[in-house]
Amino acid sequence: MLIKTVFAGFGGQGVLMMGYSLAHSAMSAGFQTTYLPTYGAEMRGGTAHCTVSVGDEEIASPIASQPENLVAMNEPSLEAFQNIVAPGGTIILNSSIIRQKPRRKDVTALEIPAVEIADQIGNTKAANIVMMGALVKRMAIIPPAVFLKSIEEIMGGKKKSALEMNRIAFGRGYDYI
Amino acid sequence: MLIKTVFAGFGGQGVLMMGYSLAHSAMSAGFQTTYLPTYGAEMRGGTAHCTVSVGDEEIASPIASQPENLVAMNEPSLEAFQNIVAPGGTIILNSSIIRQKPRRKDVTALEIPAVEIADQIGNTKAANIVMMGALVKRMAIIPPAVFLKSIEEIMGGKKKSALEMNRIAFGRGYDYI
Amino acid sequence: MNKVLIQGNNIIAEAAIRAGCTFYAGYPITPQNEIPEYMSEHLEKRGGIFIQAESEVSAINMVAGAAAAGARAMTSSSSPGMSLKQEGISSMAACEIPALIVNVMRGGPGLGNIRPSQGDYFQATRGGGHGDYRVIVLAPATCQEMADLTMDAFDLADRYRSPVMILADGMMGQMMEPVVFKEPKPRSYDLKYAMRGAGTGKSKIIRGLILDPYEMEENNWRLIRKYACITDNETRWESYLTDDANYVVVAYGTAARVTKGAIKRLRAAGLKVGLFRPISLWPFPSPALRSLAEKIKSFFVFEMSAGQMVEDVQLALGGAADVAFYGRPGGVVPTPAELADAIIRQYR
Amino acid sequence: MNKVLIQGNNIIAEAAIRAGCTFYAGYPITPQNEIPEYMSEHLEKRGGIFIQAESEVSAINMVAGAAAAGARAMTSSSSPGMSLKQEGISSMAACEIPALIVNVMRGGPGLGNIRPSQGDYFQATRGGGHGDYRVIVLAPATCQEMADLTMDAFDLADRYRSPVMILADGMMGQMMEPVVFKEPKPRSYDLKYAMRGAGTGKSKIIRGLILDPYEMEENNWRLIRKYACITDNETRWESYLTDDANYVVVAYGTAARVTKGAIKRLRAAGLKVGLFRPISLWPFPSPALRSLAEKIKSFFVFEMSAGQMVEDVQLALGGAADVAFYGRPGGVVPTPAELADAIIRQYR
Amino acid sequence: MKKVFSKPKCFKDNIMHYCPGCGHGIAHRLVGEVIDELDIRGIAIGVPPTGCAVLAYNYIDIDMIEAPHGRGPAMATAIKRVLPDRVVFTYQGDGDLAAIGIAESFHAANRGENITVIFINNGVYGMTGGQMAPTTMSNQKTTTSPYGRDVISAGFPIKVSETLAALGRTAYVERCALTTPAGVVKTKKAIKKAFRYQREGIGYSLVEILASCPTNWKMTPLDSLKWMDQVMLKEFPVGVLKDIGVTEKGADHAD
Amino acid sequence: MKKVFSKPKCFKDNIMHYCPGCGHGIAHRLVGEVIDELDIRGIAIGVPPTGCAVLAYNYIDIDMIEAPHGRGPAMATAIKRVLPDRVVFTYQGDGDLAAIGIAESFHAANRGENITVIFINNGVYGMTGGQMAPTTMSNQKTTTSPYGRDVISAGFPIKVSETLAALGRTAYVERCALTTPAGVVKTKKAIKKAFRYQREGIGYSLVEILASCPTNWKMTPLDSLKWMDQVMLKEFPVGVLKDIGVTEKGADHAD
Amino acid sequence: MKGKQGKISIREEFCKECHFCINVCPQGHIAPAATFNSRGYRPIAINPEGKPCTGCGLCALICPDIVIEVYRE
Amino acid sequence: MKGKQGKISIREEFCKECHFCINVCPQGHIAPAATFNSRGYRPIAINPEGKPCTGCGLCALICPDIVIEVYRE
Ligand SMILES: Cc1ncc(C[n+]2csc(CCOP(=O)(O)OP(=O)(O)O)c2C)c(N)n1
Ligand SMILES: Cc1ncc(C[n+]2csc(CCOP(=O)(O)OP(=O)(O)O)c2C)c(N)n1
Ligand code: SF4
Ligand code: SF4
Ligand code: SF4
Ligand code: SF4
Ligand code: SF4
Ligand code: SF4
Ligand SMILES: [Mg+2]
Ligand SMILES: [Mg+2]
Repeated sequence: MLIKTVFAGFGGQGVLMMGYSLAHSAMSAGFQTTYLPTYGAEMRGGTAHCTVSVGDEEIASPIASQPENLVAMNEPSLEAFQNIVAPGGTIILNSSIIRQKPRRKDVTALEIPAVEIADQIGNTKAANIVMMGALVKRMAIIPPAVFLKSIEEIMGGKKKSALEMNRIAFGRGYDYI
Repeated sequence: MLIKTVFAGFGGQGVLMMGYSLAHSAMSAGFQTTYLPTYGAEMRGGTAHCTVSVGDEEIASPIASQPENLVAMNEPSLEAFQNIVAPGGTIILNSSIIRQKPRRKDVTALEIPAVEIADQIGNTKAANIVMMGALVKRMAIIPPAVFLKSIEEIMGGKKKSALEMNRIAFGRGYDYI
Repeated sequence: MNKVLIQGNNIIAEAAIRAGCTFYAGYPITPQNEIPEYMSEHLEKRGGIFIQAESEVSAINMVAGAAAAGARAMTSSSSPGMSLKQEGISSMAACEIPALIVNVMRGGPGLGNIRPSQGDYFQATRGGGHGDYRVIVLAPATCQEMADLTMDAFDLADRYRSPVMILADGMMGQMMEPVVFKEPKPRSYDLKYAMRGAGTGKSKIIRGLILDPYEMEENNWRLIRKYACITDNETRWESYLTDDANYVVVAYGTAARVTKGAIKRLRAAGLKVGLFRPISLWPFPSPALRSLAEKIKSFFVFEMSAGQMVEDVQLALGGAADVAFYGRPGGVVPTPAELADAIIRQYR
Repeated sequence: MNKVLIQGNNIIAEAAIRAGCTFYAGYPITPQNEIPEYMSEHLEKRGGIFIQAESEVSAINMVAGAAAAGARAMTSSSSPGMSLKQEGISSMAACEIPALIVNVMRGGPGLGNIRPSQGDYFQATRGGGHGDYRVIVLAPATCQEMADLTMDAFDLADRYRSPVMILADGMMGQMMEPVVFKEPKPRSYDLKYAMRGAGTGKSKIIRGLILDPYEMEENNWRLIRKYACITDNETRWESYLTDDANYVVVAYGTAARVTKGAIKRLRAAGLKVGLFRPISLWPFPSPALRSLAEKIKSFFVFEMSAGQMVEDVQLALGGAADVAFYGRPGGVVPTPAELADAIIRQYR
Repeated sequence: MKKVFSKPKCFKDNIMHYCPGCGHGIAHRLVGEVIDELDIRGIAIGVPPTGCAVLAYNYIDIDMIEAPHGRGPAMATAIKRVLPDRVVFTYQGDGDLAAIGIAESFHAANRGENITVIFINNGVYGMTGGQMAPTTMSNQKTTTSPYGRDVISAGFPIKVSETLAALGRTAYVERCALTTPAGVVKTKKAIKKAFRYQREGIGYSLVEILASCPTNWKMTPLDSLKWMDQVMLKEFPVGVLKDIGVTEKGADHAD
Repeated sequence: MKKVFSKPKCFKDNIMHYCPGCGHGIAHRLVGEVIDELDIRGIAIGVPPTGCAVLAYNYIDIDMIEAPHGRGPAMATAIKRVLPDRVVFTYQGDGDLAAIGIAESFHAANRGENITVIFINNGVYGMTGGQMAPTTMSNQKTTTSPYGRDVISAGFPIKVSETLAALGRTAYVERCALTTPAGVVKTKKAIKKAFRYQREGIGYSLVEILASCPTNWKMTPLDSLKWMDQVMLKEFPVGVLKDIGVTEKGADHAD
Repeated sequence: MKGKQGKISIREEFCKECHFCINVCPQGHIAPAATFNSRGYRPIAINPEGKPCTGCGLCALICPDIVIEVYRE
Repeated sequence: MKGKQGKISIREEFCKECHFCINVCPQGHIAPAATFNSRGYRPIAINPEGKPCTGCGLCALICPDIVIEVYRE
């Protein structure tokens, strides 16, 4: 088993954090994993993206040639990556920002109004966690508890309220699909 | 035919000039020739030396492994080079400054009190030309006229008196042996 | 033995600190910035010295000074910055100053880009600097190796009083994999060459200047003998599925990772392909490769460059087997599928 | 056609001016100081620009700027200074800026000494700088060649829009031999790449930065194709007494001179030895050498280094003949007699 | 109504790659406006740096040649000497000019090369992710000074303009700031004067422009303008540091 | 009678390789005398330059490490940081310090490294044969300025000491000249103060020493002293350019 | 420019939401738009509650991305 | 140091004939020697016509080559 997921959006949407949390929880869940961010000038202004590979044996290339999943946070990202998604794969898109629909017909598209949902629970910034809820459910290999544990570890000293906020945001995303 | 001559002395004794004048006159006389000076830090304070090769066919290495002639202007130079002179070769030494005699017995040693001679004609600095007189005579392949012509060319715009001075100095050295 | 998920560049920095590195000087350049950034946050807290130098030229000479004073010292940079360090590296090799130099390669030549590349192999293994010298060059292919080889590098530097280079690339520097930091060897080397003030004893001189060419030649031969000894003792490589292979790919670092992916595909398609992965690029594991050539007659060199290591492969094989080459210069990391296709094209 | 007796370094400077070089920037270093000194005296008088740069790093970038502005430009240095120019050279290769770079090699590594040496062969031919690039490297063995190759170098630089290097050594730079300056080719190349202000037309951009790796790769392959074309068309060599030879010495520059002396001795002693002298070090005259191997089975490589060109010889011969090596690193120029002995020891 | 403000004629139509609120965008535009107003698009040659502005040629439509990090003044020196009647300028960041390139900057200024240096001081290494620059404020946190710039080990922020103004052959050195529309206007005047001096052969000119880098300062664009005003301008006071033009040839007819 | 003057204890017995009348010889001896008097032979670490003084270790019997041309201050920075209780100094020529090494010199001074720089200004590149240095006098003929230094293209002689004294964290900068016995005594005092300041942790010190290079000036040793007095000292006035020690900790008890 | 009449045109795609313009506009004539541009930024728009544009050009002067064109009588 | 008595000793081999010392000696106590040292320089010697050495040390201070040792009462 080897599942690759590309996360893409513009700087400030917490894209790299999404990828890291997936890789971390995959590690905790006992899988092999690699995480590869974009880096350097590209992050500036333009779009940021990262790739997480999760598998049960040694992972050769951390790069996503044909990712099973794409998590798209804005339109340029959907544009940039929808064509490389593996046939039968999944595109989870942030429908609050992305107005168009994916061109690909051979993939499942899950539209999550992440910003609205986050706004509802009073924290626009949590939109990325909402998306993670949907992704983790869809991937169905990482127990939600393990993921939330990872989030806690990653956020380290963050105060309870923030953690609670993530818990809720994750739940909303998880239950949305 | 290939004749190599090493000129050695301390900075300011006109050692490089001696070598250049020999190479230049050799060229004028229609021979193949190379000139290789010492360069860089060594010239400072310490001894300067140069090697001139004169031959009738392509000259491979401009370096003197076994020079036929050594022109030594001071004791350190004699020390440094007398051992490499070819058996049967010649050491022309500036006896005004060099008190010791060459250790080598298988070479001809010509002692020229160059400084005294130059002093006599009223120009200590001409000691090197005195030595050249002796050398050119000893080598016996470059016509004195050709050599003096080269000196003129080399010194270019120098005024007559200076050229005349060299003419005399050269003659003294030439006649000394 | 707890696993942590951290990034390649940070792994190098953390491993160095654990290995007793107490001095870091460097200058920012992508894709290795996380090394100086990590050092600036952690090194001084843990008793070391961090200096952001005004340039790579200054950084390499600071490292030379610190190492000459007896510290375990390191610098890091990426391709253009490495070019600026060449005089300093040549000088350190001449003065036999041990230190770690990390090059996280990017696309070149010139300013190029910041993508993963292997275009600096010649510079690293042939001495981009002037004169006859070599530095030990280690090429990690996993985050775990980033940790292990960094620690080993300091040990090798001390053992041979020589600069040692970790040659990674943007992907190795930026990616994360779970790693476990091993216990570093204690530093048990005689440092009597170190400049620490003469005290009441004889004064020490560290210098590369030897005006007399014959003395210089003697010293050079002494260094060459040292290099020969390194060549005899320090070659490292990995063989992967070579026993039953008809074809063997030779690749290092990131290219070797991609190759493993390609091999899975190829073997699935019934093509018996193996991998020979040099870990020490200098000394190059020529004997090991040469002995493989006793049964394997077709080697396929893959580099993320226009072809540099391929010369070492040819020199090692000396005509004993044929050598094909596939290169992707300029910052491109091909997919395992692309590589697999290239291999099939070559041998079908 | 009048002969003049001037020194190697001055010959390069004079030949460059005659070839239309109108810009020189350099920094003092022995044994090449006579080049900047000559330029400072003559270049401006003859309509050019001389700048003593604050460093070699600055000098190479000044040359890049001048050449990019359309001038025939050059710099010169010696080993340690050349190491500092590597980033600039890589950048010029990437930007395809034509210029002449002279390296009058001295003993290395490090500060070393100022004696003649050939220790920078790897740096010159393998790109001491980062990334996949090559520069044309020409190695003169006589003062006459210093003059001729300098003029040719500017022509080659323009033809291929590439930096071209003259690789000489302290002996070539310091010695004098009578030379005759040939008439230089007129400069008849399209300079539309030159930065001279856009006027009313399209603006020009000269850059090495190509952030997209696939674009960068395309550009690299384009450069590689250019290098291949250079390899096909610009190899130069001299064969000396190889027709009846049983053994052939491969040597360049000063080492080749010494070899001719040794060959005289050896032939006098009845040993049929010839010389193959690469004049272009990159591209290396592999085909010519290879074809020699059809009848000659023993090649003897002699370098004033610990062994660098010997790799190109082995790569060229690919096992077709055996290769012996004799090296004298660190600034030593052996005598023809010493070399002859070494050859006899090898083959008796 | 007539158009009173729009994109400079010498500008290409690309969206700039800079971050929201980045000072480079304004500085680029001002250079473009001055090139338009002096009508020198055809004779201007720019040397962009290795830094965030490396892609300046994607926006300003003039001849440009990229310089290796810090070496712009060396390149510009040569270009100007080869083409004395062109207007040659470097555009450099503070890391580029004051760290790796200080030697080239110092010596080009000391030689009094008749070039113009547009010096964008944002107090950090922008392109590489906000590391400490020679111009970083005392105690300022950056990715390589996570506890704040320690002046005891890193020294005080370097005032390059003051250093270069003190050299014998520099002609015009002014420091400006892009914090307000007025500052923007002042900056444009300074750039215009610098280019004019170059054309008049008055000599080396440098315009230091304090500019925002919200991304690496980890501030909102608006907060970064506030911070510049409250902190950066205290350390780097704006104003003319040197101007030989006013006296010499009374050339200061800056409008 | 008792011996009142002889070779410093920390000196080796080699004849120095310098030319007749070379200022390096005196400067070396003074460094040696100060090392003796402060009794720091055991903790002194010297960084000789690439220049005529590259062989300083043949004369002064202390730990020394050669620096690549111009990089002494970078090396010294690291050595001092690793060994804070040692006395670390560079010994640099004007080409080494002001040309190729200006970046390292400028930044080490700006960081305020607690090191001492002995700066030998002889206005030329001595070792390489008398080429023009950044400090060469206006109109002075050298092997690379055969018609005299043209300030229009080469700029004015650089006053490094003034530039570095202006930086925030430099502690002590003085210029001296080896033209007379009195000047020699002053120079020794300056070196002694610089070393003492370093030991007291007062900070970065630089002693610029105007020194003769008869060989490359193409003068007799005696004429070169005259020339220094008549020409060089006019351009480079001797004196203390900065001294925070006198105020701070009242540390100026120079004898 | 009292009483002067002006107007601005906005190149939404160029806007990066830095709000420099909003901050300097003396008329409060500009405000964030409700929607995003394709690059994910909320560009500016004319502020319905704002006073009329005088064409003073301050917004354009401070705009880093040449988003605003200004017209004046 | 009026009237003081002193003397100097000379390490001939170290002397490079720069004459700095001769130039500064208030007593004219030193002068060029008649002969050369082995390195080709005429070292200094005591000047028979000179006044006696006072041991002031000026010569030693200015000597670049540590040729002179000075003794004083
Ligand atoms: C030789 C070299 N060293 C380092 C780098 C990496 N690098 C690129 S830009 C830059 C500094 C950018 O900072 P600055 O000059 O202040 O410009 P800004 O991005 O802040 O405008 C650095 C260190 C490089 N490209 N080349
Ligand atoms: C990288 C490099 N560039 C150039 C040189 C050649 N070089 C040696 S010493 C020197 C300058 C010497 O002048 P200075 O620093 O003034 O010292 P001085 O000899 O005058 O005391 C130069 C250019 C070198 N060794 N290394
Ligand atoms: S990083 Fe800073 S300087 Fe670079 S583009 Fe972004 S804001 Fe501007
Ligand atoms: S060249 Fe000048 S500096 Fe060098 S030793 Fe001679 S006199 Fe002294
Ligand atoms: S032109 Fe003036 S009034 Fe109109 S929007 Fe801009 S700032 Fe406001
Ligand atoms: S200033 Fe320009 S970029 Fe910023 S919000 Fe206003 S229009 Fe948009
Ligand atoms: S000590 Fe004084 S008096 Fe004696 S020789 Fe020296 S200078 Fe003259
Ligand atoms: S000063 Fe010293 S070297 Fe010079 S002449 Fe006198 S003794 Fe000799
Ligand atoms: Mg900056
Ligand atoms: Mg000097």
